[in-house]
Amino acid sequence: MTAPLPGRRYTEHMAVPAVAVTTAPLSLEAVIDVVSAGGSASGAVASFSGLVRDHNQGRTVTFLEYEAYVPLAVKGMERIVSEAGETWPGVRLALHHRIGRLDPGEASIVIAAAGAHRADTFSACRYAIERVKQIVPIWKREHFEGGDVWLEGATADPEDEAARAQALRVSCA
Amino acid sequence: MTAPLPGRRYTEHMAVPAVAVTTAPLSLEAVIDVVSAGGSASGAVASFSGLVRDHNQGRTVTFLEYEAYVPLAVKGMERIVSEAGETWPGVRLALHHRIGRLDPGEASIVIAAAGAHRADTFSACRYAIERVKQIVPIWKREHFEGGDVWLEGATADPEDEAARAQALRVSCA
Amino acid sequence: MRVTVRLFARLRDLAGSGELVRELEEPATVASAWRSLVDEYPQVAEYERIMSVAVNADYSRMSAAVRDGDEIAFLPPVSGG
Amino acid sequence: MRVTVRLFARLRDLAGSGELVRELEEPATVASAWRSLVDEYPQVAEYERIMSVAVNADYSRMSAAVRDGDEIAFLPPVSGG
Repeated sequence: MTAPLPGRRYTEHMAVPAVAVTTAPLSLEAVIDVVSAGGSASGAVASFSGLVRDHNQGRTVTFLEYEAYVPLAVKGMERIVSEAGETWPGVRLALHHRIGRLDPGEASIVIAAAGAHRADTFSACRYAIERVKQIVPIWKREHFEGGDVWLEGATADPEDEAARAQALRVSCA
Repeated sequence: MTAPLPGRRYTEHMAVPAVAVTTAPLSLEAVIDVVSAGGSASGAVASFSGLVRDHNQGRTVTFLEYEAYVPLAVKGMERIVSEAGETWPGVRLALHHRIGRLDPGEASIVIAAAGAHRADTFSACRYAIERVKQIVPIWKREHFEGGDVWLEGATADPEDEAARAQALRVSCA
Repeated sequence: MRVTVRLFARLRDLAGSGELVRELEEPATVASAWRSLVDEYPQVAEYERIMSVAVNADYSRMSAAVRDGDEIAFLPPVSGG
Repeated sequence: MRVTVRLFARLRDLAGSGELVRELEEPATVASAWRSLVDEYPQVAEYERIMSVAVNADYSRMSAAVRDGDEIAFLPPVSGG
């Protein structure tokens, strides 16, 4: 991944990639454009934005700090695109994850899935966010009033078929 | 619903409503803004665009013509917002449907659902498009190479609980 | 009594108009308006079992009473989205 | 042989650095690098059962052999999205 230039959106100076890990503000429109490119064969685009909440577990969140093992995070996201393509043939998927400091209300992730039929695009979009939380080496530290804490979720293992089955299940696949 | 001024997007001259039936081009960003208004309590926004496909059932589609019984269509969409609010408390939903002539690639409907947690927002967004297809008095005439045909789907009956249960089921609720 | 009848999509095409005024004998129901329509445009009859009806922009039933000035809509199966 | 060890998130905080160079005796595995790390920073030991490991930016295992110049990453449970 090319590092973005300071102070510019990454969409201004590069062809938008299907997957990206970037410190720049995210654009849902950018990932929608990626999956919509190539004509009018798609009848449906499902999309998702994950936003920083101002409260979590009763704490007032001041900001989040995201960190990634970037080369492996990009590979993990590419793997998710590939898994989705195998599970829902013809569906195109794009996802961008932001890292660095994020204030409440800012998007930490944007995802878009386009295809001929809506069911597959909803499933692929939901699958992508579930898999990001399972296998992509990105971490967030929550800064709240009175302290900060690293949040820890799933032990990342792309080969864990039980985790993948769980992601498929909640995706209504 | 206020009719849009010719040649201007409806978002330029009016407060954006949660539901709308309009001849103006749709903006996914507009419905996302509607559901995102009011702070940073939301952690998730699921969104959906329905697009005109250039092929359908083996035919080459030249354009679609959408027609609505506007006052009842708006009421139907308001009902969907209300149903979603009862089913997923705290989730905010907005949806805009376009009518008139639409070319392949253009959006016929845009939907956004925001809430604290992603599962509810995906479900509410999917539920909304299913319910539009069940109870909102809007019709499309497909113009294809060699002819045209009015498409007919569901007999609209908002009180049909079997239809509502079906919409909930495919929404992974 | 006089009512306005609204027709949409293929039903409108079959009748050749999206808005008609019908004179009905009192007491009248939605069904009275429909029968009057079928008398004039027999080709619309096929919609009787699959259409929805509305009175003054609210979903209603064939058996519902209608009053002078009401707007009655006959709605083919919908295909929005 | 010399390897680079990458640490992230709380694991990085516990060790006080996100990138360390370790000298290992041949033949070495990912586990050799981890043991060397625990010897110096005992507080990281709690991650042994819950972390993932990577070699040269690909997921790997504790038993995997490593070679001179490899980059070994120890990854706490992830929390992206």
